[in-house]
Amino acid sequence: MEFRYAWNDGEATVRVEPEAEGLRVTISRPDREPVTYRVTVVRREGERLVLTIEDRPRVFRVARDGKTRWVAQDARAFRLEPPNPRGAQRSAADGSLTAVMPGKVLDVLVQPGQRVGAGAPLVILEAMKMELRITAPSDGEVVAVFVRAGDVVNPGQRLVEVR
Amino acid sequence: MEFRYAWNDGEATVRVEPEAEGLRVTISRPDREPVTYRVTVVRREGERLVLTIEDRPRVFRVARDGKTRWVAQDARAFRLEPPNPRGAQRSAADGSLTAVMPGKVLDVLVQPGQRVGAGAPLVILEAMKMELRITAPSDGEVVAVFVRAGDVVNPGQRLVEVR
Amino acid sequence: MTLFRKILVANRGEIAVRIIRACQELGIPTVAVYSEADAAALHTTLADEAVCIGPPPPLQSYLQAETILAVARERGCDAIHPGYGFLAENADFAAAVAAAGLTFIGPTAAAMRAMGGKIPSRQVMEAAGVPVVPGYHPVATDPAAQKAELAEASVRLGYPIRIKASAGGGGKGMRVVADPDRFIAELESARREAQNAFGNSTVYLEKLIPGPRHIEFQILADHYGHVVHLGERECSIQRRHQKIIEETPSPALTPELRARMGAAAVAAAQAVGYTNAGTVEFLLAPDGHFYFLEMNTRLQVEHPITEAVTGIDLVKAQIRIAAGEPLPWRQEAITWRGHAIEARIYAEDPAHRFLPTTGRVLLLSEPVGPGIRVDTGITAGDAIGLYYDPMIAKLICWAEDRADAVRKLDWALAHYLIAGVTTNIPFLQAIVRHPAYHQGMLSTDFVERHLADWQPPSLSPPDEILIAAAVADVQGYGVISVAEAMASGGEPYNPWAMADGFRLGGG
Amino acid sequence: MTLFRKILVANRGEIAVRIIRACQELGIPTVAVYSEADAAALHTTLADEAVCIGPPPPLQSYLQAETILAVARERGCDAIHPGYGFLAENADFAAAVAAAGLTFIGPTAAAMRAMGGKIPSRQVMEAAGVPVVPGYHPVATDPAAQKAELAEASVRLGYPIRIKASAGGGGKGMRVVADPDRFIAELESARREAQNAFGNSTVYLEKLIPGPRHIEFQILADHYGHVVHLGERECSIQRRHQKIIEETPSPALTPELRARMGAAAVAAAQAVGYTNAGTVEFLLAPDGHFYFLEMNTRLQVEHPITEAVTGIDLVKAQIRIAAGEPLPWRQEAITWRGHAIEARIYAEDPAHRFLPTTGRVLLLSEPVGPGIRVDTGITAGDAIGLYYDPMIAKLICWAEDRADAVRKLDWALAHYLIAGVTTNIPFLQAIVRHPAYHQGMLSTDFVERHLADWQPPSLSPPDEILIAAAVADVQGYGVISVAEAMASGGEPYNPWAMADGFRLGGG
Repeated sequence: MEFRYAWNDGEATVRVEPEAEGLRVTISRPDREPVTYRVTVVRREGERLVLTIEDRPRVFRVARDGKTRWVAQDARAFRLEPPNPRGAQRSAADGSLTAVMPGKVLDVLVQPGQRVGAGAPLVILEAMKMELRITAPSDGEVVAVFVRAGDVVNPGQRLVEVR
Repeated sequence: MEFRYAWNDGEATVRVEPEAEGLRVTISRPDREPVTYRVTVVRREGERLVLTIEDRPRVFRVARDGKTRWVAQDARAFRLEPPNPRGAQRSAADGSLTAVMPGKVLDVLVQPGQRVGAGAPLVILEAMKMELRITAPSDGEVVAVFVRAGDVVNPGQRLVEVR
Repeated sequence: MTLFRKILVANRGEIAVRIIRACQELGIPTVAVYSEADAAALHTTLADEAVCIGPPPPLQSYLQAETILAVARERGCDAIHPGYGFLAENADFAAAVAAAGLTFIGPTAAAMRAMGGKIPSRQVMEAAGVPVVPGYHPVATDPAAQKAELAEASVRLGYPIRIKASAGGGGKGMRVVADPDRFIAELESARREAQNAFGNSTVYLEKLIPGPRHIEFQILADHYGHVVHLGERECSIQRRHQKIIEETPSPALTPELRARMGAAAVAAAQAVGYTNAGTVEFLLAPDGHFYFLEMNTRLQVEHPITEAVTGIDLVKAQIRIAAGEPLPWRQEAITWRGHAIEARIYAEDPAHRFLPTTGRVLLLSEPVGPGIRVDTGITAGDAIGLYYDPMIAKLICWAEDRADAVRKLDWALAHYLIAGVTTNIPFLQAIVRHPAYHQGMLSTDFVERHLADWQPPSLSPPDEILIAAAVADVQGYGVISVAEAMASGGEPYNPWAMADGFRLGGG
Repeated sequence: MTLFRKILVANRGEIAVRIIRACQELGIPTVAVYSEADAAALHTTLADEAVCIGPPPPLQSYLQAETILAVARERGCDAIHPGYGFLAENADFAAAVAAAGLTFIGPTAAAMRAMGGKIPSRQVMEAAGVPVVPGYHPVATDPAAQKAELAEASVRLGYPIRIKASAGGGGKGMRVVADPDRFIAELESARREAQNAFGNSTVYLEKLIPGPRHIEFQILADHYGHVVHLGERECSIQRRHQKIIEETPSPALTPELRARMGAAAVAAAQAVGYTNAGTVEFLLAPDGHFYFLEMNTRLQVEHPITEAVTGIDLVKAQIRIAAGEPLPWRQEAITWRGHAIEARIYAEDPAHRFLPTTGRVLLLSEPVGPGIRVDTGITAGDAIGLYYDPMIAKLICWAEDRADAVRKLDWALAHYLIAGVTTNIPFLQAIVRHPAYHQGMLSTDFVERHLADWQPPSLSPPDEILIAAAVADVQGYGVISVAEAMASGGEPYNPWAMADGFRLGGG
C-alpha cells in the first residue's frame, strides 16, 4: 500500500509492505533517497497508536477530519493533507489570498488592475463579531477579485489575487 | 437490531429500529414494562457519542474491551457484560470464590468437607507482591477446592466453593 | 443555610464551567443556558440543569436578557452569575434581575452605570483626584455632529491617538490612528465594530501614551462598605489590544507603588459604593506615572493569576459577597505568594495574520502538574465555531518566583496538544522564550516591538510521523454510520459475536 | 550554570513523571529507565531519553541497581533521582551511586542506614530523648532463635501487638496480632511478605496504641547543617496500613504541639547529619502524647499536600539541595496557607475485598479546576498490570479552609472518570462524605471503625446508558487490524479515496 502526504511546503510518499514480522515502511521525499524502517504495530485503540520503529517503542495519537490527518507525538501535532496535484491554491504565498475562516464579506476595497502597496487593505471580512482586514502581502497589482460585499465565504475560498 | 446487556445484578434488552428521522430505541427490563425513546445520533467520534434522546442532547463516552462495554455519562461509568445464560459464577454471592485478579496460589488451607467459620482463611494468593487471603464469606462447609499451591490463576477462575 | 437556592449561569465556555464548578463545590445547584451550538458543550453537561435559549448567534441566545431571566424564574433560581462578556456589564440586565427579586452576582446597576462606561468612570476618577489618560468624550449625540466634534478634538489632543468604545473591551471597537487623514475612516470602522459587539456605537478619544505597561488591580467590596484590593495583574503582553499573557506580581511595581495604586483602586470603588468583584485598570508610563484607564465591573478573564498568588477563590468570594456575607479579610491579611502567569490559548492562525480558525478539536491533551491550571470549556470532539470568542483555554502557571513560573509556562505550552484547530501556542512560546520577556521588559507594544515579523517555524514532519500516518491509514479510522449499519442487515444480532473470539456458554 | 548535566530517574509511574517534569522545568535533561511493560508509559515517552532495563518484574528491571547505574554512566548522567519505593531507601545503591562519582538525590548512605531501618532509627530517637512506641527488636540472627525471642517479647509487651518489617513500609510485612495463639503463623507470613517485598525478612514488634493518629513531619536539610520542617501531614485514613487519604494541616494539632513535634523531627534529622528531604512519622495518641514511629529517608507519596500549603516545590528543593545549594529559607519563613488533602486512587475493587484489579484504562477524564492537582503516570489506553503498585493516581485538592477542601475533593472524586479498570473511587467518596471525616475525627482505625461493612452501591445503568451502549454497538468500535487490511488487497491505493466524498483534482 502506498500513501502520499503533503504539508505546508513539502510532501512525501510512504509505502507499507507486510513482512514476516511486522511491516516494512519506506519513505520517499523529493529531496532525499528513500529510507526504509522496520515497524510493528503494538496497539491501536481509538486515537492512540503504539508502534515499534526499528525496535524503539513510539506512541502516537492520530485523528482524521475528512481528508486531513493529524498525527501527534508527545504534544507536537502535524497536519497532513492529500497532495494537491496542480500545486495551486498554495494561498498567500503566490499572491492568491484565501479566506482562512468562514465569514461574511463586508466590503471589497480594490478592483482588478489597481496597484496596491504592501499592507493596503483589500477586503474587510466580518467573522467572530470582529472586522478582519485582508491586506496586500506585498506591493503589486490586483489581477482578480473573486468576491463581493455580502458574500459568505468558506475557508480556502479565494478572495483576491495580487501579483 | 437487538442487544442484551447485563450488569452486577440485572439485565436488559435494547431494541434499535430505524425511523424516518433517527431511531426508536426500546428498553425492556425484567421488572418493568418496555419503554421506547426517540433517539438521533448527533455525532460519534472515537469514544465520544452525542445523541439526542427525546430531543434532549446527551453526551456519552463509550469503549469496548473484548466482550465488555463501558459507557459513561459525565464521570459516571457503567460496565456492561453479555448476559450469562446460566446465571452461574456470580462469584462470592453463591459461595463460589473466584480469583478477581491474576496471581499465584501460595497455599490452600482447607479441604473439601471441612467446616469453616466466617472470615476463616481458605487460600493465600500472591499478587502485586502482596499476600492476599481469600476468606470464607460466612459459616459453612467447603464443598470443592479447584486449585492447589503453585497454580497460576486468572480473574474469574474459581478457587474454592463454600456452602 | 446555603448561600443561594439555585444559580443560573448566564454564560458559556470556560467561564461558565469555572462558575458551575464553584457553585457545585459550595453545594449550590446550577442552571446552564446554552445556544443550539452548545448542546453538547461542557458547561451544558456539567450543570445540574440546562436550558436551550436559542440559535447560535449571541444576539439570539446569550444576549437574550429577557429569555434568560425567564428561565431563571421558571427554574426557581434566586441568583444569576453573568461571568464576563455577554450580559456581564449590562446595567439594564442587572437592574432587571434585581427588579425580579433575584440576586445579580456582581455590582449594582447604579455602580455599573457610574463605573462601567468608560466615559463616566473617567469623570468619577477625575473628581476623586486619580490621574486619567488625557482624552476627550463627545458631547453631541447626533452621529454626524459627534464625528466632527471628535475629529476636532483629535487634533487638539495630538496624534497618534486612540479611539475606544465606551462599552466593552477586548480591543473591539478600538483603533490607533497615526495619520489625521485616516481618522474619519477609522472612526467609522470603530463605531461599526462597537455597535456590532456591544450594541452601542459610542466611542471616545485618548491620547496615546508610548510604551506603557497595562497594570490592573483586583478589588473586592462587600455590602458593608469594606473594600480590599488583591494586588495587581500586569497585562502588557497584548496583540491588537487583546491581552494574551498576564502575570502577577508585575516586575515593574515596588511595594510603595503597589500600595499607592491599590489605594487608588480602592478609592475608585468606594467613590461609587461599588460592591462585589471589580478591576481597576491603569496605564503605567515608563516614567513611573500611572493613569486610570477604566474599571471592569465584573470578573476578569485573567482572575486566576490573582487566585494563585493570594489563595483566594474569586468566584466563591463573589457568590459569598452577593449572598450578603461580609469580607472575611482586612487589607493586611491579604498576602501574595510566588508568581503566576496566564497565557490565553486562542483558535487563531499565527501564520495567517492571526485570523480566527474554526474546526473540530480532534486531539486534546492538556498539561498537568504542580502549579499548572487549565481553565477551558472545550473537550475533545468539540467544534470551534464562528459565533463566539476564539479563546479556547487559559493556561495558568504558578511557581515560587518569576523565573520558575516562566519556565513552567514554557514547559506547559510545549506539552499542550491541540490538533484539529490551529492555535496561537507557537506564538505564545515565542513570547515566553524572548529575552525581553525573561527580563520582565514588558509594555503594551511588546509584540509590535519584538515580534512584529515573527512567523511560526515551518516544520517538516519527521519520518516517524509519516510512518504513524500510514499505519493509521492502513487500519482506517473506524466507526460506521448508523445508516450503513442498518442497511447492512436489519436482523437481530448479538453484538458480542463481533468481539474477539468470545463465545457464550451453552445452556 | 545548571544544577546537573543530566539526571536519571530510577522509577516509574506518577513519581517518575513528577520528577521528570521538575527536571524539565529546571532545564535539566532526563533519562528514564523502563521495563518492557512500560515501553509506551508516560514516564518513558516524557523523558528526553529512555532506556529499557529489563522484563516487567521489578527484580529484573527497576530493582536492577547495577544496570541502572551503568545506564546513568553510559548516558552521561551526573545524578540519579530514585523517587520512592524500588531503590529509594537502598543504602547500598546510594553508596554505589556516590562511589561512581554521581550524585544520589537523597540522603547519604550513612544517614539512610542510621535512620532508614526502623530498628536503628528507634535507637537514635531514644538516645535523642524523643519518645518511641514501646517495642522490641530481635537480637538473634538465626530465624528459629529470632522466632522464639520475639514470641517471648510479645507476651512481655502485651497483646494486641504489631509485627512490622524493618525495611520498607506501605503495610507490607505488617500484621496486628490479637491472639497469642496466632503469633507464630502471623510472624512467618509477615517475614515471608517482607522478604518478598524488600528483600529483607527482618521484623520487629511494637505495642499497639489504640485509636492513634498518624502524623508525619516533612523536613528539608541542606549540606551546611541547616534543617527546617515544613509542617505536618495527617495520614490517619488508612486501610490495611496503607495510607489512602492524607491532609495538612492536621485537625488535631495546635500551634504549640506543631512546634514541639516539628522540633523533634528536626532534632531527629540533625542527630544523623541528615541531608535532603525526609519524613519523620509519629503516632499521636488520643491523650496528646506522640511517639516516634519511623523516618522515611526519601520523598513521600503524599508530598504534594505539603507543596500546596507551603508553596515549596519539594522535588526542585531536593535537586537544588543535592546540587549543593543552601536552603533559602529560615524556619520562620516557612508559612502555611489553606488546607490540602490528597486521595490515592487505587486499581482495586471495593466490592471484592479491595483486591487489586488489572485491565486497561479505556476511558479517562481527570477533574480539573482551581486548587485541583492530579499526579498520575497513566494515560488512556494504558494497561494496569500485575507487577507494580496498584496506585494509579493521586488527587490533591487545596482550598482556603478544611471545609472547602473536603467539598472540593468530594467534587473532584465525583468528576473523575476511569473506566476499564475498577478503582477505589466510590470508597474514597464514602470516606469523604462520612460525618466523622467532616468533623476531622480521624484515627488510623477510622476505616475499621466507620466503614468496616461498607459496600459500594450497586447501581443499575439508567436507560440513557443502555441507549448509548446499543447505538455504539450498532456503529461498531472501528479500526481493523493491519493483517486484515493487508489481506483485503495489497494494491497500492489512495487513502483519501476512503474519506467522505473527497476527490483529487485532475492533472
